[in-house]
Amino acid sequence: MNWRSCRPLAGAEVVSDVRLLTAPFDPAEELRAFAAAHPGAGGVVSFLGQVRQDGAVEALELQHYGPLTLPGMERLAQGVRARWELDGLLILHRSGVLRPTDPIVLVAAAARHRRDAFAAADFAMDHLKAESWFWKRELVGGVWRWVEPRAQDYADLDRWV
Amino acid sequence: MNWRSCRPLAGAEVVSDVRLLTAPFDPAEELRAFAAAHPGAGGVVSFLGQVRQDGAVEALELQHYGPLTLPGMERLAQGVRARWELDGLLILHRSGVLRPTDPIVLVAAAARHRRDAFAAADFAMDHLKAESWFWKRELVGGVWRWVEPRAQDYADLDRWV
Amino acid sequence: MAKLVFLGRLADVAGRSELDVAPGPLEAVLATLDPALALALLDERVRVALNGDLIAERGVVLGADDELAFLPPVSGG
Amino acid sequence: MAKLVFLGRLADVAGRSELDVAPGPLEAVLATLDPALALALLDERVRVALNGDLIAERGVVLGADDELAFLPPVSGG
Repeated sequence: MNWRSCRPLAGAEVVSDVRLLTAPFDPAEELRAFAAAHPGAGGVVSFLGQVRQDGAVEALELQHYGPLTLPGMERLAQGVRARWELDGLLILHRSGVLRPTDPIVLVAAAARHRRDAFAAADFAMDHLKAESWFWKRELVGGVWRWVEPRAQDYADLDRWV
Repeated sequence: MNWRSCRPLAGAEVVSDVRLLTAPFDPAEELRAFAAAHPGAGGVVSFLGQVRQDGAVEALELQHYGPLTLPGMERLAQGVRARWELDGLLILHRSGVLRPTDPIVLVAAAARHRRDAFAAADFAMDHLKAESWFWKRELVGGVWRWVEPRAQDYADLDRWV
Repeated sequence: MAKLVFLGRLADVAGRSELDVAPGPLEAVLATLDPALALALLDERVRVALNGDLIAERGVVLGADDELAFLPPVSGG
Repeated sequence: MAKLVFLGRLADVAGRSELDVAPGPLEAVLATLDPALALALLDERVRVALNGDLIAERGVVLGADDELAFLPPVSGG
């Protein structure tokens, strides 16, 4: 089951594509479709986060809370759109159990001006990491353990204040 | 004919993939392969530049100069690798005649730390735009006209000094 | 019945992700729980959402169809 | 023969992208060209590469197999 949000902003022709996914997705195909959907944008910046294959973590589980998680991602998207002039914005985030090399998150921003696209994707990632309603645990040596928030994630947020 | 450069840095296990392409390429498949080639990297930042479909520009031609263009891209890649800790770096740039929506340039940086990947891709794009040996002309209303360098491109470079 | 929802490590402490409880003041509801769980829920870093809306004040009285979620610090992406 | 290479808009001015010329001092070579082209090549924003290496000094003497490229400001990506 996937929750999808495709709502146009008031006065804008374009929409943000924000989805909370509970099944694997294909970032390459998502990016292909996103770039094709915004032919007037000269540039597309993307961030792909994938489960690191480091030999130690056997699996990763992301939990979300239905009433908060997707609505929070949608509010983030609106904030990004209000702050930079974009042709399009894509925010995809997995929930559930993931294996090494599985994609976790894909953010992409399409814009006429390169700087806007870079800043928007960077900002969206910092806020997704530090503020979105996901809880993560890792399976290491057959034992699940919860991942604590990192101080770096909060420091990243401070760059935008 | 495509020129490819895949040379390992001294002491590094990983290589930079730097190519000057004279035929169309598929950015989605390139990104898929790049992300798969770096399973230990948690994050991949990419920039895709495509010929804008704005109704006015019918075609775009990029010229390069063989003895300078690819060697310059390779030096840029080495500079990026020296400045940030990356698992991988991809720099693809088209030459030749392109049509609206055709991909022009794809830069991708894979890193353990998200900030490194964002900064490396951003830096690489600024320097590709302002310093790499390409000359661009546009076909508008059936007439080719050369594109002059933009002051913004030089301003972007100054951010890194 | 009202419902408590436990996210992240709180679900481990509770041994479950949801728990039906009798309606009433939250204080009284917590008093019926295992003390270790009640203590974890009262951690000041744990935020609380009533029926999907974050609330700042914990002096809430749970009605029969209310859902109260306990949200430890996030660690997403 | 030595070879001159014209990049970007300089190829339009020259009406061609390459031109074979007799070896000799660059100054003498330029004197044999159309004056409008020679003027465009002397623009201070135009950089020069001899056999693939950028050179700062234009007082070069072209040998029989030399390739001299004239590079206007770039406008890539």
